[in-house]
Amino acid sequence: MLEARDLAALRGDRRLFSGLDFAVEAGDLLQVAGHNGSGKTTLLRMLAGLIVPEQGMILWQGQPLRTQREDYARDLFYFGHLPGLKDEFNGVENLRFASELAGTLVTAGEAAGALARFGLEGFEDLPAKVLSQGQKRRVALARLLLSEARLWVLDEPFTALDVSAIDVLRAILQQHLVRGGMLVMTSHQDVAVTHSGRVKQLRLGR
Amino acid sequence: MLEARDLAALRGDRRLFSGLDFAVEAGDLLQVAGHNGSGKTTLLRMLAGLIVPEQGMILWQGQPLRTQREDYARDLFYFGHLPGLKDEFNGVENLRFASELAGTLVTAGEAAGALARFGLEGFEDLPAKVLSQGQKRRVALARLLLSEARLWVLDEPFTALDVSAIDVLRAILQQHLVRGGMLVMTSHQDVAVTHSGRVKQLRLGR
Amino acid sequence: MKRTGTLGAMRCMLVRDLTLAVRRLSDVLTTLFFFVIVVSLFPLGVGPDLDVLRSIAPGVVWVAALLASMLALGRLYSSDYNDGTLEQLLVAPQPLSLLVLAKVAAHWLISGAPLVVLAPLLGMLLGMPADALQTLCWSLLLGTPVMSLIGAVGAALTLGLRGGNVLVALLVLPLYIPVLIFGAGAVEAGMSGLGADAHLSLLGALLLLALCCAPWAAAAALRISME
Amino acid sequence: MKRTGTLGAMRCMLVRDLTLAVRRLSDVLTTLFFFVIVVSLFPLGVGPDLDVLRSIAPGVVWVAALLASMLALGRLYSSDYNDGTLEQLLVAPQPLSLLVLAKVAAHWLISGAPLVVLAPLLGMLLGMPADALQTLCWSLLLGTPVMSLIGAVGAALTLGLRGGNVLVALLVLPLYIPVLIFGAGAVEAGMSGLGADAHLSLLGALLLLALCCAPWAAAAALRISME
Amino acid sequence: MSGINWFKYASPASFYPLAGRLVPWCGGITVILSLIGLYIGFFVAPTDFQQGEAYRIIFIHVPAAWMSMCIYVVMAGYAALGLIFNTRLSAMMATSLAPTGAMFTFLALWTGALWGKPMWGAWWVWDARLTSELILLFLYIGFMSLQASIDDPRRASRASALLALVGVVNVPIIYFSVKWWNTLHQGASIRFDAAPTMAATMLTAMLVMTLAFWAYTITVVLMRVRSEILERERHTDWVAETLEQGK
Ligand code: HEM
Ligand SMILES: Nc1ncnc2c1ncn2[C@@H]1O[C@H](COP(=O)(O)OP(=O)(O)OP(=O)(O)O)[C@@H](O)[C@H]1O
Ligand SMILES: Nc1ncnc2c1ncn2[C@@H]1O[C@H](COP(=O)(O)OP(=O)(O)OP(=O)(O)O)[C@@H](O)[C@H]1O
Ligand SMILES: [Mg+2]
Ligand SMILES: [Mg+2]
Repeated sequence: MLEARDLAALRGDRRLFSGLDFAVEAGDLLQVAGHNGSGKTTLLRMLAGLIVPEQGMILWQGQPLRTQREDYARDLFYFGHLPGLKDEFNGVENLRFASELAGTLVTAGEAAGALARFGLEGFEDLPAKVLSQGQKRRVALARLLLSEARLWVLDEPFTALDVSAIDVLRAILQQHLVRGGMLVMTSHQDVAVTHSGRVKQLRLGR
Repeated sequence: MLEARDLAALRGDRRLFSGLDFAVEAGDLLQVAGHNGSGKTTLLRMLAGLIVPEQGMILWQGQPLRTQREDYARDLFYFGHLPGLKDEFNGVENLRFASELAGTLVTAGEAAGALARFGLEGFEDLPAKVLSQGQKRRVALARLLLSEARLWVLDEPFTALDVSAIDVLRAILQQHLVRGGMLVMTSHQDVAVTHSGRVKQLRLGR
Repeated sequence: MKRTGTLGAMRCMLVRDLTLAVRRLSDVLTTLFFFVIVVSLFPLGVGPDLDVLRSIAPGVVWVAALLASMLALGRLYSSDYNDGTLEQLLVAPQPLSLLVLAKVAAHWLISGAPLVVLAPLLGMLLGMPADALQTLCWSLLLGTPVMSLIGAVGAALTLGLRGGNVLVALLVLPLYIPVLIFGAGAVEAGMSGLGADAHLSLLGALLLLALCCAPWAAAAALRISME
Repeated sequence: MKRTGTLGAMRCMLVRDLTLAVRRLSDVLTTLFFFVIVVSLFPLGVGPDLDVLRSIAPGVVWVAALLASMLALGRLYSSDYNDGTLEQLLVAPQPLSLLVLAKVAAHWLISGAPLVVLAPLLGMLLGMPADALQTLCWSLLLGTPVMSLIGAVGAALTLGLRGGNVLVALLVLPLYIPVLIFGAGAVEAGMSGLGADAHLSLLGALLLLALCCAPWAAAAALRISME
Repeated sequence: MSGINWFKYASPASFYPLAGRLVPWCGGITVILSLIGLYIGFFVAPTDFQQGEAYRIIFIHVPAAWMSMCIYVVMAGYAALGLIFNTRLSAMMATSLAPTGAMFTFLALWTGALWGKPMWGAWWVWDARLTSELILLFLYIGFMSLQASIDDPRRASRASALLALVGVVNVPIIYFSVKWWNTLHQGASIRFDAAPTMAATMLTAMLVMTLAFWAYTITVVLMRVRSEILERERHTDWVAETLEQGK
């Protein structure tokens, strides 16, 4: 279970949010909403442990993050604004190296399967450099299929995806929730990820 | 009038599109659609004169682009994936320098007005570095309000914008079309820019 | 809203780059410090014998200036490239070569001119006589703009390539060598009693040549690199 | 799907970076050429007198190696930073310092080891005697990894800052100076008949120290820079 | 218009078979000329009264040095053509010339170094000519590495073409370096404004070797340009057909 207690973020002179309390349990989706600049990305990076909160604390399974950084990292999948692909590697290589560094060994077949699921058959051998914006994000998102993390933290995962890719991603997210995973995400696009009713809304900003 | 004749793009071994013919007249909106990697960005960069077409030609007022690069540039506003902001400058400075380099002198008041229209009052003095993704794009898009170009070429302008910013942008695009401007754009988000019926659809890819 | 012409745009470019440099003052200072540090590495590597040092001083100062101005090249376009401003410059209604010229001028004022000012001090520390210091200044005053101009072409060619900053060294250094030879040669000729004028006027000729060709070549290179 | 441990991740990091280097072979070569070019600039600046050249040779080769390995630092994290991989490394379940160690090892193999191999050739061109060449090799073999390790801290601190590559020079060069002094000193001591052993063992001690502290400091610096 | 249509051969599709037919001829000429040249150089030309037998290295060194500069100029010429008229073939020619040019530059440096040891007592001296020749090698290497580090072949050839053009300024510097600085290296003995100062047989051998090197260059470049054409035009119909027929 992921819990935030009295969380606050201060950027420059601006108090982005404060006194934030929430809990995400197995099977929960926490949808962080808010206008541009309301602090969504800041919150998600805090949850990933990349920013130390100004005030308040974040607990994972009841323990504060900083006491268990590596265990927490094993349970976490964070996806930020940047896809994290190497221009020189093709899709399969990118997936395999990224997964292995994140702690999971993946075979070439599994990686190719994940790419295929995202509609990238035939593009496996192209270096990421030549892929279009949307194709790059597809490759990066294919890591979701190879991840065993329980908590997914996704910052605007639907950006730059076309309609068919959005459908695929939604199905994957649904499946993760059904299996009892947790999901924290932001999106300006109105995509209904799940109808299970276990959706929590968090509104930042005025 | 912008015309394309028998346009083709080849990337690596892949023929993205070929035999493309279209014309955009005053008041027209050309909406370029297609799945990820179908060549939309490539086409738009060609129209902006950044890529030389493999085959075919692009005409502006009946003349090929390369014979009138500077006149065409005066009529063109191109907005790509990158916002083109300097991290060190604040919004007003960014707008003023960018506009002046593009050939229009803009006062600080005009720039601040454009930012306000995009809901950035109070953020004028922040350097672009500290703005959120969406706020950066708002600053960059505010240049549209200061542009006298007749042809706007916009690559996914709605990306990363929240609902209110999308409304503002849509209104600006509508106004441009009503005034007799031309607009070429791509978007994966389903935003109805205009209902005037002068919308042309161009589908790339299978 | 008023239209601006080419001159206005060039002025704007210059003002913009200088303003940016003021905001990022550490950039300007770091080129200078690099220059100072490289020169002061030599006594450490070579040993403190002042006669040896004096005899190699013109070469060392010139090589250090060359390396410093080459390192500074990395900053010429990279920020404009990464944030998309360069793309906007390419679609701007002004001749790109003139915009590039304004950019190079700003770059030289930021990273070349300070070297010229600081060089005599370093020369003095290495034991160069007073009139040689003056020649050193003149040679750098003519030489550093040439290096900025040549560098503008090299940096444009390697834009956006991985390992660009090392590749640019490879491309640009061979072309810097004549500048180095004439520049260090001028100082040495001055020190050994022969006149430095011949060398200096050759440097001047190089400057004129570079002024005529480099902006144009750099603009062409930018268009190629951005395709 | 199988879990991997820390050693596996380190191996993966090493393999990944070496594979990348092979794909971008020109990167590797350009560091080398830079080294060669800097060394060959000196005779041009200083003049062709072989006696002078021989006496400054150890210093010149060492300074050139130092500059080359400093320039290569720019590539240590920059591509990982720009494409978001670094962020992923920070949220990876392995100790960051060990991943950094693997990264530095790969970086040294790519950009440091070739210098060691090429240095004797350049030393020969500058007229160094054969046994001095051997000392030169040894000193570089101990010294270049130290420079890579120290550089990893400097590069991490300046990550994402504008003008980072000049700033890193400023941070890192002062720390390189002991390495330069002992390294060039070893060769000079060897050439002048005194033993080079004392200098070399000091270099070895520096290497051990850097191995213990640098990865940890670099990891901490990365966390700060990415906040 | 009558006669041969030269522009026809500027298209890769028609140049490819032409080059194929030329290769064996040029190869043959290379072998014959080098045999003749080496024979004259090593058996007919007299022993030098000053330098003994070592001087015979001149028959490789001088032609190689000439070639290194000529090829650069030719390469820059092709590069300019490709850049201005956007002809694909010229760009490919420039690309194919570079490695050979670099090879000759290296050969000139290497034979020069071999020769320098007995003559000057050192493998290498930092004189202007030697240094500028070294710079020429760097220019070639820069040209090739720039091309190698850009993936898109069109952008690669245009970028490196521009570099080649900028680098042309170095060639006169090499050529005149002996005049401008007084150096160890020998001045030009064959000049357009004065009669040659060396023995007629030596001159013949050198000229024959130069021709042989030219023939070699043409052979290798044609071979290289053929594979370059196949690689860059692989998506076109005619390449597919050619490959079918070749099978
Ligand atoms: C690495 C060392 C050397 C390099 C890079 C080099 C380079 C060159 C170059 C570029 C040329 C052609 C210049 C022209 O046609 O004017 C040349 C010609 C020549 N070189 Fe060298 N050289 C080297 C060493 C030597 C040595 C050691 C000797 C003998 C002492 C030598 C003797 C000559 C002669 C006789 C010519 C012909 C000059 C003429 O007749 O035009 N070179 N060399
Ligand atoms: N140094 C600073 N001074 C003032 N404000 C700052 C500073 N640094 C960041 N900010 C503010 O913090 C906010 C950053 O928010 P964040 O990136 O988390 O927004 P977001 O909700 O993800 O927005 P978007 O929807 O645009 O992605 C912005 O409003 C920005 O102006
Ligand atoms: N060198 C290359 N080899 C093969 N394919 C290439 C090469 N360069 C580009 N491509 C292909 O060209 C296409 C680029 O398309 P472009 O960026 O124009 O797509 P897009 O329609 O804008 O897509 P998106 O919706 O994702 O932004 C991609 O399919 C990419 O795979
Ligand atoms: Mg955000
Ligand atoms: Mg696109």
